Amino acid sequence: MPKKRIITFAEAINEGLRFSLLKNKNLLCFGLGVGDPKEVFGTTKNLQKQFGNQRVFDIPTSENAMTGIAIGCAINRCPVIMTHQRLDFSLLAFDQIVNNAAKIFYMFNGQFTVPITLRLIVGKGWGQGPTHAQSLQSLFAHIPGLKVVMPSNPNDAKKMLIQSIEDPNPVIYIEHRWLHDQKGHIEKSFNSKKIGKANLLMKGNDITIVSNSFMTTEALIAAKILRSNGIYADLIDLCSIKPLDEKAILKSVKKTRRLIVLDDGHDFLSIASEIISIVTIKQFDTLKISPKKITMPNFPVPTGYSLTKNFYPGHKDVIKYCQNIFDKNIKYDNFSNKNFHDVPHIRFKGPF
Amino acid sequence: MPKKRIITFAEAINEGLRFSLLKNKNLLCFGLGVGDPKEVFGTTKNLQKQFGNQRVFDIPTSENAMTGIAIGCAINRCPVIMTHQRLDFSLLAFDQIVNNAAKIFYMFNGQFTVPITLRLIVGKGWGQGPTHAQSLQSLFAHIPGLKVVMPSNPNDAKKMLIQSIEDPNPVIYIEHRWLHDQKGHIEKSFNSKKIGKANLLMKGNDITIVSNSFMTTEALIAAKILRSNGIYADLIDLCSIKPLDEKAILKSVKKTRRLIVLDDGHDFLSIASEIISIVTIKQFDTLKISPKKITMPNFPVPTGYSLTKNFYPGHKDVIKYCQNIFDKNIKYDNFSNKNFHDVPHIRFKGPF
Amino acid sequence: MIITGLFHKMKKISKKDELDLYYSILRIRRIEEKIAKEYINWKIRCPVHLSIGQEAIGAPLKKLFKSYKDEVVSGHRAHSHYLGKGGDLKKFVCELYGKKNGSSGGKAGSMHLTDKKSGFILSSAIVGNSIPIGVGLAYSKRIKKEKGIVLIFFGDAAVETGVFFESLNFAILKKLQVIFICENNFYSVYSNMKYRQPQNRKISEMVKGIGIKTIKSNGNDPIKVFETYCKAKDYVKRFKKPIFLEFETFRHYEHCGFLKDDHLNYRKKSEIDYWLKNDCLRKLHTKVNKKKLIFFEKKINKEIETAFNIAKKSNFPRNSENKKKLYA
Amino acid sequence: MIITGLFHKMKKISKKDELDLYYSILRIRRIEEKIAKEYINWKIRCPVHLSIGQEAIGAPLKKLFKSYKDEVVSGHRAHSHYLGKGGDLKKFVCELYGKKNGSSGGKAGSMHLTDKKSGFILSSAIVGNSIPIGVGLAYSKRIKKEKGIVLIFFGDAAVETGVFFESLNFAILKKLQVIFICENNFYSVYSNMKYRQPQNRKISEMVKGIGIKTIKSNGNDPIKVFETYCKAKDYVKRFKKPIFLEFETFRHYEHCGFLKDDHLNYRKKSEIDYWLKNDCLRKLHTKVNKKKLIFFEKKINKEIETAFNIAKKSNFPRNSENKKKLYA
Ligand SMILES: Cc1ncc(C[n+]2csc(CCOP(=O)(O)OP(=O)(O)O)c2C)c(N)n1
Ligand SMILES: Cc1ncc(C[n+]2csc(CCOP(=O)(O)OP(=O)(O)O)c2C)c(N)n1
Ligand SMILES: [Mg+2]
Ligand SMILES: [Mg+2]
Repeated sequence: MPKKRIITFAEAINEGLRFSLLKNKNLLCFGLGVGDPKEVFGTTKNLQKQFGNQRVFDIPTSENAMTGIAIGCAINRCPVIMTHQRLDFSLLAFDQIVNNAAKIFYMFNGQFTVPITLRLIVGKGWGQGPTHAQSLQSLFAHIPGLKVVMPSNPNDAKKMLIQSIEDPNPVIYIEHRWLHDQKGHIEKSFNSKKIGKANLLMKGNDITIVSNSFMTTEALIAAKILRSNGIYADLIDLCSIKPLDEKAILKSVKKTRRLIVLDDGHDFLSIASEIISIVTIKQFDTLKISPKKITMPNFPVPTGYSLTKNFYPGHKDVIKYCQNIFDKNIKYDNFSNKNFHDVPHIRFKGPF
Repeated sequence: MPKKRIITFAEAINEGLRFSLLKNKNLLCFGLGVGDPKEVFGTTKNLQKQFGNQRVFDIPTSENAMTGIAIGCAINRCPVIMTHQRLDFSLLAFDQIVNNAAKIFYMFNGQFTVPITLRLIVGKGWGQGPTHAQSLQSLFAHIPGLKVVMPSNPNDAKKMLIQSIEDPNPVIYIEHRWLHDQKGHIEKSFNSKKIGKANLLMKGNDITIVSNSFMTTEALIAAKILRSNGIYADLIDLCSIKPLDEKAILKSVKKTRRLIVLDDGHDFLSIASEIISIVTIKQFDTLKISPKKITMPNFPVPTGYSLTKNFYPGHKDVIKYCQNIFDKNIKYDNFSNKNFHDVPHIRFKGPF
Repeated sequence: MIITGLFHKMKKISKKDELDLYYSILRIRRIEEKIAKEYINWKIRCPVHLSIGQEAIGAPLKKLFKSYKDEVVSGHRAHSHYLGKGGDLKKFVCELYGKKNGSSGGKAGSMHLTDKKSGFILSSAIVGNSIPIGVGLAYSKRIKKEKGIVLIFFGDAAVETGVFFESLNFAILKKLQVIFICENNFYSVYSNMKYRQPQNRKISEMVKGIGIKTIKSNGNDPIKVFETYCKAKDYVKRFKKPIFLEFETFRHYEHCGFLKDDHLNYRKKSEIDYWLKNDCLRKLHTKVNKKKLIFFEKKINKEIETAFNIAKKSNFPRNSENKKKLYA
Repeated sequence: MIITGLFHKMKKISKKDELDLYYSILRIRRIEEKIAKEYINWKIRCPVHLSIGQEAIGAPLKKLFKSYKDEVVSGHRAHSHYLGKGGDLKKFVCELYGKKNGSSGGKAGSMHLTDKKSGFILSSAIVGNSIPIGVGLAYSKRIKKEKGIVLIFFGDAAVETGVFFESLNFAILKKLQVIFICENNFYSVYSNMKYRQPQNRKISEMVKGIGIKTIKSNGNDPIKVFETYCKAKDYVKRFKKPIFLEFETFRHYEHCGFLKDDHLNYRKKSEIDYWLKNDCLRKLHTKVNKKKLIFFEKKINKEIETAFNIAKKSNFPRNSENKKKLYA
């Protein structure tokens, strides 16, 4: 038996796509850049070559119509996986996403399913700026009929991509650009469970930390620092934000009685707000102290190098809060980022 | 001195528009139906006649471009008030609203202002169904750079419309179709305060009820029933949901230590969730019991008559909750709706 | 007509087909009139956009695009396309009444029709937004090697939507077997084309410039409409390319609702008179003899009465259904 | 050129204007090359879409549309329009470096430029989405009875966006004084037009069908570009209508970034060779004598060095600025 393999998040997506395209001959994969030399940061590598340009193809800059076209294919049982190199571009397709994709199954009383997966890539850093770095999961998650997933590691990226594609409902698959190069173990095979279960990444009795996508990288750093300082956290990686694994969160908070939620959406109406309101409403009594949100400020993301410094929330904010509530001096110097703050790692270069 | 006048909500909007068009010769007013014989449910009555078809006009069915055109006019100091007869149609313009209108002032560091007001009319009842009855204030309120107001009565409708138009920022003005025929007193003149202050409509020490737009009609009914049963509520009508008058809410909850929030957006990521999370985070200790949300279900609005019955939340839900927490039998028969549940009043007829 | 010579010689329409065509038009007309008549009882509680005046365009669908593999999508004014394609009448009427046995169990109403069995896939209440869905259906047919053509119906206002152009571009680019059909009744609600599109706009000519064959025809002349569809079908199958049809026509009733609204004077009297004189049913009496006509009317009437009676008597769905079938 | 005869007799371009034109092109070229050269130091930390190869289209703007009342909007590849219109060089370079004295204090970067004083209103990173803004500017000018024309720049991919058609429709309908300028470099990122638009698409002809005058011209021939603008300006002012220009051209560098990417083979060698041979600067030596050219280069070099030195030395905005100026 081969050992567990280690691959990057981008490679995991590529594997998930290839697996799905092989499995379902009617599955289509399109989007700007899907068939070009850079192949969407390597995620669609060699797919057009292998599956031909009828199933895997580049599209005109027509985000709205192409989403409707995806829906048309999907209701005739050609599932579609469509890619946006930046989440921001999907705003052009909001009519199709909200008025059609999300509603067709319900509205026609179950007579059509809409198996589309929209891959939305969230930009960050290197001057992506106000219109190329939005993390708008809240907009999608508010809409009944959509599912929204946000994987945080290669294994989940592959597993959840396959789940999303096989799910008969429209799924918004949000992938953070800064995860693409992260490496991780990958399971040999997946029992393709349904979307909606969170992962408990670390266990502890002192505090519950909930996060998703790239914020889980930050949460993991924080949780490890805390552990080395004698504070033990339950770290829940949501995986799916809609449906939300309320049970996992409620159960953990019942135990820890403290809650921090990380989300890189704008603070007002963030997933973090929603989770805090759920916990408050459903089990008010389990909370010992007021819960904490760690979210993006209610500002667009600026472009300039200095301006993005300290703009994004991260592990430091978790530590600071814990320092406070546990009244403890926590050392974490060795974990802080010594490189440029606007790239995920030193090899990462702009411009995109 | 003439007495306070009583006019309808639709008339109040009409007055607000006329006032603003008179005041600023560069103000434009456009949208589908603005100049047609029905004049957007009477709200744009006679405006085209009075101000000409260069300033007040019907448009092509091009929601996205027309929003961009409004922005172009606005940055050159021609403010625009644009109307959508259903909020649902504005989804076509999400790119312009989110990527341009909301960001231009920030992105260009204050060099342009974007004084546009988007009037979004929320449909309800008479089979408006999944794509003509959405109340998506959460989508707009999540976006930094937008303001979102939701008046609940004629006086506020006029006052806040004028404020919105005079505000140098993009304002989403959400108006509920069922309010159009409601009558109310109207002040003689307005000191045009800034957007963002809530109204305390009723005063009480027992519970804080927060609501907006048409839900305030329901909240008022509930609060009156409660009062006649010896339960006294602070009733806060938000007026603006972004910016949100946190102070007013926090102050009231400090006093009543109980909180209900009504909102007709879908429950998940509703304004109600946000308010509850704010109160929980900022003054956890002031809450005596877990707060309550009264919101739209996480489902599209169905079309059929029977299906919309008991679909919308309302005053009964407030009563039920209070019955429970105050452990009291509350009589409210005389307030319940004896007519068809899918029209605001007996004179209201379909189809639109 | 803009194109000639491109098509196979067409046979003249047979007498039988002509009778069937008039039957189909008359049937749609009577159903729509019945809706208008019943509406005043306030039991049909959803917006309706009647097709009265425009029936000739929907009427031939079943005859010419018989297979359920020939698929139709449409917009808010879809009754005639639904009925013309052979959509189930009872389910349709029940849907208007919001009943359990409606085509979508009452969840969708007049603006969102469907009857897959007949090949009427769906209609949508948002102007323009079913156009790409039709194009997607056509693309999926290629992938699955399915037979059939997709027909996409929309009004003159849809030509102002960006999604129309985006969809057209893709259909042409990929040479999809789609017939785009614009029912140009010159109005969007109360707004004449001149307020919305450039002066002297000829929709079919404009669209031709985008790179697609177009035919413009009189949408009120049943025979011309029929022949135009024949040509279009032939073209699409032979050249494996999409085609665009513009049918000029006229709506008799108000935009949305069950009344006439000519007292509002948004359309000129001469215009109204012209079109009424050219109603698609004007030649009914010369084309269908009296006996046959009486037979037609009776048959149609019976079908309608049955359908409406069923609809009225049918049960509403339980209101708990409103929280079902959100996710598959 | 598609249209002739419609325009006043044009004077031949004067020698002085021709020199100025070459100066402007050369200046933009050198600035872009400097950005490319400096980029490797990783101090310009934002995406850049260089205009190298396409400068002839931006270069004449200041001369022909001198007033700040003649307004320009553009897209992601806006450097040449910004510089050509007379946008401040120092503010531009500072903006690229994310510095406090950049045109938007570092908040916007290369993809969102502005310099109101010069009439360069704004550019946007979302394909197509500044087009309606330009149309809106033109509409507001009518309302305010302001002078000036609006020029809207975009690439060949923007022609695939719905908002382009919607905007065009409105501009034609309202007879707005707009010059639409499509810089057709045949590629959207790595994707040739043939993957995105119908076979044999002629953009200007397609657009003409929508109801607007169009001129297609060689975007790499400085004199032709100059003359085309003259005609367009004359047309817009005389007929009080919009016009559409298509300039065929070619980008030398990668879509986004500071390198060449011809090793990726997405463009044919013959194609590249053809266009390089027809670079807008190829006649520089025959048009500008050696002495003058040396003078040009020196002057430009000095201006550039100054600007970059200032940019490098300038302060970053405090990072607390990132939470300022959200609302006016
Ligand atoms: C995107 C959008 N904008 C506006 C509306 C409101 N609306 C409903 S029908 C209609 C007119 C459509 O006119 P046309 O396409 O010519 O069809 P007709 O009603 O004439 O058959 C409008 C504007 C809508 N449904 N969707
Ligand atoms: C709506 C949208 N979709 C996709 C992108 C990504 N994108 C940036 S530039 C570009 C290519 C544009 O090509 P073209 O308009 O021909 O301009 P060129 O780069 O050739 O100058 C694309 C697809 C975007 N910025 N906006
Ligand atoms: Mg019409
Ligand atoms: Mg290009």
